Amino acid sequence: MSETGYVLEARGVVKVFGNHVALDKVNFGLMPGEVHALLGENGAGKSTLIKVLTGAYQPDGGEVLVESQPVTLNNPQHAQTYGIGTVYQEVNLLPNRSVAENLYLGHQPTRYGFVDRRRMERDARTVLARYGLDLDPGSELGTHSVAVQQIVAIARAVELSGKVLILDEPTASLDRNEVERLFDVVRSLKAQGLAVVFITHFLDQVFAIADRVTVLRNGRLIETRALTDVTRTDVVRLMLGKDISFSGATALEEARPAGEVLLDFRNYGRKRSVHPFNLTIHKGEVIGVAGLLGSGRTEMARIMFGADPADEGEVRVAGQKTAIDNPTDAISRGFGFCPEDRKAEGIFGELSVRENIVIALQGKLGWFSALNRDEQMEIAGRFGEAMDIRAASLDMPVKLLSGGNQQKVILSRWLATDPAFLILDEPTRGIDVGAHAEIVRTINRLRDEGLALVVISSELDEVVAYSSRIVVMRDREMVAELHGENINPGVIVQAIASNQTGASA
Amino acid sequence: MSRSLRPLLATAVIFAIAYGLSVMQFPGMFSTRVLGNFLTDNAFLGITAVGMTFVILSGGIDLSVGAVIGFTGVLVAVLISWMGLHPLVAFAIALIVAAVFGGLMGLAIHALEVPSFIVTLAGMFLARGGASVITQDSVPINHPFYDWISDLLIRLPGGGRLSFIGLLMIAVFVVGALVAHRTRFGSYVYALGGNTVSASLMGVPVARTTVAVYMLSSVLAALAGIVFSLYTSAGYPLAAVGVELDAISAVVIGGTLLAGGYGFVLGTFIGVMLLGLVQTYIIFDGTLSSWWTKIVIGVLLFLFIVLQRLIFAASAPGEKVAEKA
Amino acid sequence: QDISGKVVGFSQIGSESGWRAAETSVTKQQAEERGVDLKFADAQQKQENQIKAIRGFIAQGVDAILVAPVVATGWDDVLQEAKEAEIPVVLLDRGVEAPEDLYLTSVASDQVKEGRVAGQWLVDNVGSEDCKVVELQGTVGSSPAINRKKGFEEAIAGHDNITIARSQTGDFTRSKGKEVMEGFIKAENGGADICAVYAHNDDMAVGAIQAIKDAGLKPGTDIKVVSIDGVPDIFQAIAAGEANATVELTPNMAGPAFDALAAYWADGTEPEKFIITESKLYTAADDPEGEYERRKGLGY
Amino acid sequence: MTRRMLGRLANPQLLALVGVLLINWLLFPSFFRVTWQDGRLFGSVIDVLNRGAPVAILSIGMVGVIATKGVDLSVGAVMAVAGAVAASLVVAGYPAPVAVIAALLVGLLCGLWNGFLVAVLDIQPIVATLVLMVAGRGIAQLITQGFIVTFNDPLLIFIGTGSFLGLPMATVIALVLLVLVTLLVRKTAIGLFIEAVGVNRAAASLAGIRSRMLLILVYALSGLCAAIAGIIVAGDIRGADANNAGLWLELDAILAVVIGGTSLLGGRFSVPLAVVGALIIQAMNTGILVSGFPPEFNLIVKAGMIILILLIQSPLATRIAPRRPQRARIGVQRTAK
Ligand SMILES: Nc1ncnc2c1ncn2[C@@H]1O[C@H](COP(=O)(O)OP(=O)(O)OP(=O)(O)O)[C@@H](O)[C@H]1O
Ligand SMILES: Nc1ncnc2c1ncn2[C@@H]1O[C@H](COP(=O)(O)OP(=O)(O)OP(=O)(O)O)[C@@H](O)[C@H]1O
Ligand SMILES: [Mg+2]
Ligand SMILES: [Mg+2]
Repeated sequence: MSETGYVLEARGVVKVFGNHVALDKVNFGLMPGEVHALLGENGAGKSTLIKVLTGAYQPDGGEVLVESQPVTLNNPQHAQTYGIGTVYQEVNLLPNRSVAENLYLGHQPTRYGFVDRRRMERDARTVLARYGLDLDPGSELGTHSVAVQQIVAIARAVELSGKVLILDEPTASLDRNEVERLFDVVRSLKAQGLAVVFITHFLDQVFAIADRVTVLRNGRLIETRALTDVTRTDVVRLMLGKDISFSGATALEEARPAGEVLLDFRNYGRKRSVHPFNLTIHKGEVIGVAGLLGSGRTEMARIMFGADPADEGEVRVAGQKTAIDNPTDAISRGFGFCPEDRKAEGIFGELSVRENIVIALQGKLGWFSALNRDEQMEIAGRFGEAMDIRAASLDMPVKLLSGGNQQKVILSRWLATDPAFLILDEPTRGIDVGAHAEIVRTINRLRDEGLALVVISSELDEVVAYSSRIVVMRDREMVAELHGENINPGVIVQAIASNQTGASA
Repeated sequence: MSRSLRPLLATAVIFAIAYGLSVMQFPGMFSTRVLGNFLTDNAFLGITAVGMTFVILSGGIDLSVGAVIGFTGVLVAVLISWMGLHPLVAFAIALIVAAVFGGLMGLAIHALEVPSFIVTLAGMFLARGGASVITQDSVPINHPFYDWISDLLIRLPGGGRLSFIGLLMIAVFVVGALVAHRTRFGSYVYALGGNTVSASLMGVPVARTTVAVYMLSSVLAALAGIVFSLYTSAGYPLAAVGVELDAISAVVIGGTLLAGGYGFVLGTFIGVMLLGLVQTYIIFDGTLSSWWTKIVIGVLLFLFIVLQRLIFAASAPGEKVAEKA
Repeated sequence: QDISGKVVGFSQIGSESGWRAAETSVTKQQAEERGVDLKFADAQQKQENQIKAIRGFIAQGVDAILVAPVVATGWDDVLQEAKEAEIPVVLLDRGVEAPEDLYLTSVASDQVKEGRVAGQWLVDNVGSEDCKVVELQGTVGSSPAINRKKGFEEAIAGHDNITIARSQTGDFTRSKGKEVMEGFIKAENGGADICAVYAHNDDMAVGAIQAIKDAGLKPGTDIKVVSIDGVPDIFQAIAAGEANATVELTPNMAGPAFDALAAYWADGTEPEKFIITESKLYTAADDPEGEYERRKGLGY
Repeated sequence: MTRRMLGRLANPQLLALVGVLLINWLLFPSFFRVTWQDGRLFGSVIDVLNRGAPVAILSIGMVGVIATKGVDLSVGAVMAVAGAVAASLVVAGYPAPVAVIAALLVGLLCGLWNGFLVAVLDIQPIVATLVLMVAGRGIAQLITQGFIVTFNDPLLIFIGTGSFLGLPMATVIALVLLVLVTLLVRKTAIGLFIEAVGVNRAAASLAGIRSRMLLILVYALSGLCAAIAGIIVAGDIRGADANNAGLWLELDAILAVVIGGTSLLGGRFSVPLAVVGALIIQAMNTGILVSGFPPEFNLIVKAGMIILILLIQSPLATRIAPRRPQRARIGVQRTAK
């Protein structure tokens, strides 16, 4: 051990992308046996910092030290040899390989030079059992849900890290139980003397598990503090550099007079996907959708939007019976849909921010009435500003934006189409408090403007804050519709939990 | 796993049925001679296809293999016939040259971030051009060692022969299958085909694996070139034109997903045999013009990809996999 | 002798040129006339396919095998197999480098001689004037390309007034022949410096004639055209005065082959090892219209 | 506006073309000599334009396909089929316009078939088009029964060898196609949609783009372009040569598109630059021809050229010698900063 006592340390680290300084002389130190929360707004540089610390990026200045010895980490594998294991922001595993192989890739036990598959699967089973997962380690990872994949990724990083475990937003796609399970694991690792870095936008979780917290803003280190010394408001203030009213504080929505009926789904469903459901949606109303992970919320949203066409029941739009067989149908009737998997289904990485914003509107206009460049610039500029998108230029590829800003781009895309009905699937996942509040505000504003919205969210506080009504999904079936004073976390949890049969992992 | 096993099974069943029907029409096709010929005649294609399987599993493609076969044949022939080297020395040199060649292609693909299609296309022009620069003529090889290897064969009852090169192909398939399915290197190859970014973040040595995969493909193509030179006792710069397409077809028919990440080496073997079967059938029939070979292989390809498509579509959760870059 | 009912396998190279197609149809005709059951396999210009075909024929137990080998080398093993199976093999239109006892006979033209005849025609027709020749080669590395080049060079050797100014491959095809000739014309002062074009086959010559016309020159007069094969279209060109000479390569290789086989089967007569077909020169003096009509039906 | 034009001209593709032409000129001093002869322009540069036209036409169709993350391996075979259809029909006595239209329809049909496999059956483009690449040439040979079907129809011959305003007909057709297709993709939203589908098809579908229709459209266009090229090539030699017409030209077309800066991974594309790519390839071929280089070096020179261009265009080179960050970006102008 060294004088500073840090197992892993960044000293004056600088990282520049083009002419954007993502990290500006950041110092960051990790003690053994601590859980260290890394906080900051979207684009603050959290992911970049850990990529530098784990060899995925090379710093443009400053140095990385392991146990006070300066080191050059060439790649993540090299970092692993120092006992540094990482789960990156997006689930980064191999859906085409078995669960066991995903756990041990690169370190598979061998016998006579060949992979000892039996032993590997046996070990995998033991490891997964610690996370409460009981599944066939020989099965293809891609056949399991995102949550399971996330846990496998965490298990893998834990297995490989002797000294440091870095988790970049590991809980974004986990439900409460799974988060609890994860925290148990983290606590036991901490007890074994591991240093854990934990990036999240959930302040609750920070206070539940972390010992110290480091806050980044615009690529600069703001402060590192022991959590015992700070309150929530302190942390938020550090992140934003100003005070804001937290979304949870918004008053409960009173029962408002519903507008006229916009949509009416009758026995709407899809075989092997979502049980037929009935739902009437009025103008100026937000319907919150609650449910456990994998309860079929996303699938319901996709059916409403025609991404997976319904095969039973009917839908009326403003009283007219119509068929919505594909997104084009839906969009032409004023629907919009922000999917939950931003990277895979939302953004066009190579295309510019401008094109990403205008594309749905252009899709609505059709092939032959093209918006010219100036019109595109105007539209993109208008919505970019309204949503406070932070981008060096509207012509830069959207893939270079941070996650939260990408989400705002997609929201802008739909707002540009002047929709009557918006479906938002986890719009605040992986988004910092500032942007979070902004999106909640936007939802409220849109509702007041007379839009109908369906918002899927795993954050109960949030759903409660803006919903006029809440529907609860369980096992791919709509099991409850809550009104008025029933809209509170307790009742929702009750509805989700009642008669809980075989909820998946 | 079972999902990717299904196309393999389908290929095997279709081969069995097709072979059965052919034998019903031409009983002569069920003989040790024809079976032996299957192995001998397709040896170089099979060996090439093993390398191609690795490349395709890793998510790439190698268009240069046919040209490498031609180049190796010429190189070996020139080294033996003109320079008077012993064939084994010539083989070693050829394999080393191919390894360097493939390694460079892999390096270019990795370092320049250029699609394999275009890099190996350049490699194809280079190897084919290099062969014609060395000689334009077919160079015969007359060496006792070659005669000795030609005589290394197991005669089967019924006039069939198990030749050295046929057995060599089987050996390559066995080793190939072991490497692909039972070693760390094999799992790296599948990892690359699954998702390069994930693989690299999971600590797969992407550069090294990419280089190794193309090296392997070129080395196996060179081995196929050596086999081809044993098969024809000569080196010819225009040998094996278009073999890359046959190899790709065999791999695809064998149930390997061209996008990478799914497939089996054994499937490729059946794919090679099925292509051989079509040709043999058309030869046995003897009235079908050559264009029917092309049309039939086209139709077969179509049937197999549609079949695979149906199988993969029937098990939906893999959908996202197909969408990946 | 009656050889009807015999089963004969024919491994053809492919259908890469008009001449090749004619050889295929003539062979089929000849087989039909004699009542032979011809098993036909087209190798698409690949030796490996030819070897497969021959092995397939052996496995079927045919009575004889005709093969038009795509290259000269690499036939020892498969011919040995045929010999062991006691199936006589006749080579068509190209020879092979293999021990002579492995095949019954070879029916072929003398490709070097074809080149020589073409070259000799040129030597006889330019007299002592300086003559720059451009050469359209066949596919790089193919034996007719190599031999026809060799023969032509032999014929003009010693005539210092005749030089080969440029030589490029036209891949035996019309379109490449035309493209290459266009290049030659530009490279040689708009064609004014070219005295003659020598094409390794008629298809390329036909392409070259079009290129010459496009350049505003008269093929056959401004630039002499001499080529090899004798396909119908070149006779038409000769008739029109656009080509000067062609060396015939008969597509009927199968006829002599069947005759040799018939004699062999009848009483075991060993035919001559090399049956050389005639390499006859045709010019405008040889009734080109008539030759065209005679060949038109052969399916060139 | 002019700055934009200038910026567009200073791209590596045009520089490469100029470089190749200069090398040709060094090796063959009268390379740029153009004369007027029999009512048409005549010279090596004109040859480049004329001989490059078929590949240019193929690449005009191919570039859209590649931008959608696809590839069309069948174009060479489709050329052969279209040529065979046109030739067989005129030989059978049908009027030439009928033959031409039939050939175009067949090409379109082939393209629709590819589009169907890719867009509806969701088959990877390489395998999907491999089917027709293999079977197509067989079908062409079936139509011609393996013979070179020659014809004397003036219209077909005019398409292949005629001239308009002094320029070879093939060049004129290529130019017209270039202008039409460029207008089609840039003056409508089709270009943006193609790029969107190429970058992320799932997202494109959710954004309301009819990606199926779009994919079918690009493959159909590619088939149509291949048919046009096939008719030109047949007209050029006054015959349909099923065995050789368009053989391996798909590789040249793909190469042209890649040289033109469109990535095989889909996304940003440029039709004009793909045509420039085709011209670069042809300029090399013609250069080898007129400079009297031995033919066995053709392939090596070609490989060398690809390697050079790849090196220049690669991200690595951009990192070592930072140029302007973007490669081929047409119709998208960055705000000056
Ligand atoms: N490869 C890159 N090229 C250019 N800019 C980049 C790159 N990676 C990140 N950036 C920029 O660097 C800044 C920091 O990004 P980073 O991903 O570290 O943010 P973050 O704090 O993890 O945000 P989030 O919470 O949204 O994940 C952002 O402005 C981002 O746009
Ligand atoms: N065709 C199918 N066959 C079997 N299982 C399926 C199929 N389609 C979806 N599933 C499963 O159905 C469940 C519902 O998924 P869905 O994504 O709709 O849930 P969700 O509530 O939106 O969860 P999340 O919060 O992860 O988005 C998942 O567990 C998914 O893996
Ligand atoms: Mg991040
Ligand atoms: Mg969901």
